[in-house]
Amino acid sequence: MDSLDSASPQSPRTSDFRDNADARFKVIDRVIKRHQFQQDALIEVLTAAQESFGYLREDVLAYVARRLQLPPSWVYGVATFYHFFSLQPQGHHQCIVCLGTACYVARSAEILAALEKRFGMKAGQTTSDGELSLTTTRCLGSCGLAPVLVLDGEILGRQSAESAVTRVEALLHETESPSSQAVSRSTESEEKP
Amino acid sequence: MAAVTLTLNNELISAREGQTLLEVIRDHGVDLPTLCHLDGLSERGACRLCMVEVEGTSRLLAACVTPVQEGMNIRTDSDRLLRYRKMLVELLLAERSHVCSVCTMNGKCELQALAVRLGIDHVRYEALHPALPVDASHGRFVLDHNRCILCGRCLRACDEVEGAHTLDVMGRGVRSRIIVDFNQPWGSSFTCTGCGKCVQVCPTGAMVARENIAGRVEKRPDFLLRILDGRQKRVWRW
Amino acid sequence: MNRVELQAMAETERNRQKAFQCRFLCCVGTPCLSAGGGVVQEALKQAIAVQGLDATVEVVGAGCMGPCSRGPLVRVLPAGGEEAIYEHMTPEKAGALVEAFAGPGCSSFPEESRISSDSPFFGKQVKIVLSGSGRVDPDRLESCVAEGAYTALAHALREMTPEEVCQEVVRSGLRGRGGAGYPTGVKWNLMRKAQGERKIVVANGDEGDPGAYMDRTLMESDPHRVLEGMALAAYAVGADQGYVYVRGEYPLAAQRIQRAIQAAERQGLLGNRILESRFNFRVDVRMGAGAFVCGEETALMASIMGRRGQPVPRPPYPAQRGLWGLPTLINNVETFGNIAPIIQHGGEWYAGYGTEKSRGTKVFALAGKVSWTGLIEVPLGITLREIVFDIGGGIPGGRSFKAAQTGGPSGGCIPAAHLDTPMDYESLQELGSIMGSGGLIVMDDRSCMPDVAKFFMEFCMDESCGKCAPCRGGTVQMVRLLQRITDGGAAPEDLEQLKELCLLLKETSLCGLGQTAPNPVLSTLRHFREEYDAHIREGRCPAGVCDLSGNSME
Amino acid sequence: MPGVKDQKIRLATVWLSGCSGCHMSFLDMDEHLLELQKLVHLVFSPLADHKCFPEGVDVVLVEGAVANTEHLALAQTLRRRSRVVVALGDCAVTGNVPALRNRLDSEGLLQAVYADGERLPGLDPRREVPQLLSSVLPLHRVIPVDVFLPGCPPAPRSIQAAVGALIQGESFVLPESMRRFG
Repeated sequence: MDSLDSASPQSPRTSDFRDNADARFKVIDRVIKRHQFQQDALIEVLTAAQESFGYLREDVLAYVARRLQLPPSWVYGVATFYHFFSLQPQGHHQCIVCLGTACYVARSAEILAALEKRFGMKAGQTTSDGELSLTTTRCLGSCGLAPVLVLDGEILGRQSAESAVTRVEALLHETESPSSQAVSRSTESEEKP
Repeated sequence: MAAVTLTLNNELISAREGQTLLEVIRDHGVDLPTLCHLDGLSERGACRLCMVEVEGTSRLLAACVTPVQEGMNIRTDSDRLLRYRKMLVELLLAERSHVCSVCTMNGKCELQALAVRLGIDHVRYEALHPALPVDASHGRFVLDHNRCILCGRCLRACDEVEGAHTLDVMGRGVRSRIIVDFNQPWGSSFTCTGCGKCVQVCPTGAMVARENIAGRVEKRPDFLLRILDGRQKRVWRW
Repeated sequence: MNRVELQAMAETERNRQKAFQCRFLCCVGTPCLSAGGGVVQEALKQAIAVQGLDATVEVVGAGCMGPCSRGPLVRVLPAGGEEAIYEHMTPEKAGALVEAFAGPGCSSFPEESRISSDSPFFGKQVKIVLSGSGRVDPDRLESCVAEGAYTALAHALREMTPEEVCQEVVRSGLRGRGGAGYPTGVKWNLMRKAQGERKIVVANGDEGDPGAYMDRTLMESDPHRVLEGMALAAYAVGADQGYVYVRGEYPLAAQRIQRAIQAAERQGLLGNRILESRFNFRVDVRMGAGAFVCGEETALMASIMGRRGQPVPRPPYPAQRGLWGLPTLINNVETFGNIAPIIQHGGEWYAGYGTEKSRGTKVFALAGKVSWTGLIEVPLGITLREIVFDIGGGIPGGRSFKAAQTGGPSGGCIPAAHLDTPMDYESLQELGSIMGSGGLIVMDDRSCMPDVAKFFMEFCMDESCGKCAPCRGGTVQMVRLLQRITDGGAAPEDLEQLKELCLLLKETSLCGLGQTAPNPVLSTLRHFREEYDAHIREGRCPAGVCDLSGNSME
Repeated sequence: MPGVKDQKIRLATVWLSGCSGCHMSFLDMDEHLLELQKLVHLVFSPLADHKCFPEGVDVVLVEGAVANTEHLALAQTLRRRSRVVVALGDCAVTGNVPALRNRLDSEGLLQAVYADGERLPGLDPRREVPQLLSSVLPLHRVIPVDVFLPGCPPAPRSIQAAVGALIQGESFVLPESMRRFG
């Protein structure tokens, strides 16, 4: 958004993505083509865009909007309506606390509170070093394992506040040394126009 | 078009088939409050103020989106309806910072007028006071999110009448907000034609013209029908 | 493929299966996979390879077997022997299983970790929708066909007119399994008569109720059952296009359905000229992207069309003007799961299960504080007590039953006094709850009911689309009031205000989300009023959950 | 003349967080003040020098929102000691302009006004300013209110109508012609 504040009314960064040799835009193109340039495929296209970029950057939204010939506010409105779309970069590690009913009854709120306290963040935020994103979900359908925590896609059942903090700490510790992953990530974000 | 007969607040009336209840009710001079409805725009059915009782249905129906039917028996002024209308307006007033005393629309605002009409002298609900910005980046207009009731008139006018679709809603639930393009300052919009229709149709002080800020505001939401009829039917009523 | 070829495929597959001396069916549903089911399956395969048993023993990925909290589960089907399910499987236990098989005496499988087949968990269940789950390989069409997939469709296309299909569904008494319970046959008949250039059938798999995962399980375990039901519906109402709308949280379900569609299309069981008839029906998958409100049918349609998932006022109903203005039939995934058995065995057979007004069976996701949690299918009309104490095995840890929550955020809490209530649409409604999609969460005496009500209200607040004023503003105010109650800062008037808001939302909200959002509050107020009073008047949380010291004034 | 004195209505006016505009509007009743003066004793008011809120007040007009602990205590006291409480003007009724600070946190607010500001050097708000409530509240969120007189400020004739009725011991509903909001 910040880049937009100074944008002139005529601006539209059209040239930005024309020149963009980023192969990830081609992924978006492929999905758009598969859906025959149907505007109705917006959610599928945004999903594909988020998969390849990690989050929905402003220029990616603009690209999608132009390719589908949709107004910017329409695309932005859809992208912000659904939980799955993120307009902010996500952390290297993802921690999701399930707050579905079964997990809630099994006191998953305490797990969330413990994680928030330990890592000094609120649900929905990413730590300032970009290491950890903490989010919540309303039921993963793994109610038999309640309370459930998802760490980088792995579902961990029957957690407690202590075990959850320990698991996340261990995960962060693994990559504490400057890993190649972290390096590639930081260069990637510098690419942003 | 075929005529239908129905009962409105114990009075037998007739209407044309295909009309909405709201049209019929207003045709007969019965005062039914609305905020999201505006002649000339598609119906949104969102403010729920025009809900009426129809005999034989346990549910309340929003008059703006309910077609008339032969033999309907409608009530618009039951205690229950009055109570709900009041609550709905109170909820709107609690949702954002509607500080009338420092609003350019003070005295011209449809929300304020409605509160007065419904006899609201205070709001029973907790005021949420969300931290929302005022977008004064546009050369001619100001968008104050604190006074927005999300009726959606502006975006429908922009989409359906002007055809620009500069405006839309972002987010959802109580965090919904009107946006310009990619949620950017209005002044930096590259799709806005500056036509000002959104401002004209806004029922509150959420959208006002700059020149009105210090002075008196005069909005003319009825212009929509005039230009739509002009465009589609080549007739101009004024 | 035609009908004869379909039968041949089934026959070939059945013969292939019979050739094995033993078959290991590993649950590949999400709960078992997240408990380590994938590793177990690999371990089984490896052990079999090591023992050189590839030709005599088969390891198959199968769908859900029911008791999810005991996963990973493995079903053992020895040729001629008695089948058994093993719980809490590990690679070690898997190795031991194979060794037991390879050893002398062939089918002398260990007793350890074996779930007794006469366990009450299974005893009171009747599997119609889930008859194939846990038995077929969802990724192999042949496996599903061997268990009878597409025979009902083949029969209907050859022997029945669309009207007759609708009539059979009417006769079955099947009601929508998504929650509202509208008679499916009636809906189909309306849809059949609707005028439209084309018609569309949508399977609603946006199972958003927390604690409910019936639809996901069905899509993951027996996708062809859903597709066959959709095809029958399409034939009955005259549609040629279908969509399965899958909740974004269910990637595996979407993948399985997608693969199933491709497999069925390759064999001419979907697509053009199905089973060499003149009936065409294409199905596409649409994924949600995380919005509970998209379970509401008009919001779901908006979402399928790539827009913000905001409901629009009805009428027009989807059957009149739905997707792209075309008449659209929307049924829940589980509803479609019932169709093939109904056509195969007849509506009267189906109506033989359940009660007068609630026919057939219902799948429930049993979770919370019960010994056996998982997915169950029971005849409607079974009592809550039978579900919780017989099938569910009662409350663990010596605690006592306090309430069961049905219907998710739109439902309500049923207290112990009503444990003998039959589970049917009307009885649940009378108690201030709803059948809902089938989530059933059991709570023990450590749950605080105002806190539970607050939990559901927060859910509705987060999930409100923000379009209509009562839901957008009302849910927030209700959460604030409940927050005050659970914080100890509430006054008796706050309770009055809460009740008044409940009525407002119920009567004036635009869609089902807002209209039913007050249900958890209303039902807890009705059955657990004393807990609210304890919070407000005595500053005390009977369940010991709420911290009432933080008076909200400062 | 002690007998006469006893028959007079005990009226109080209170000024919480507001601009005093409502009191000005009260004074704008002009000659009606003289009539009022015959009927009431003004037992507590920013217009007079009273130190503490007295017992046995018949009608109290409260201007302003509840912004700090001192307001809160005074509101609770006046409720206990008064028969009829009137929320006078928008600040008392809705929070109005004082409530605009609710989106900010009170610590930052004190810092901005008393530490970063230039005019009041050396003033320690934590010692010399009553503790701010986390949010500014309308009067009815703190104590039960009997009559609401919205307006910024309410018109003198509305105040006159309300006070006139209330000191007669009548209940009061603002006539439709005088209704307003904000």
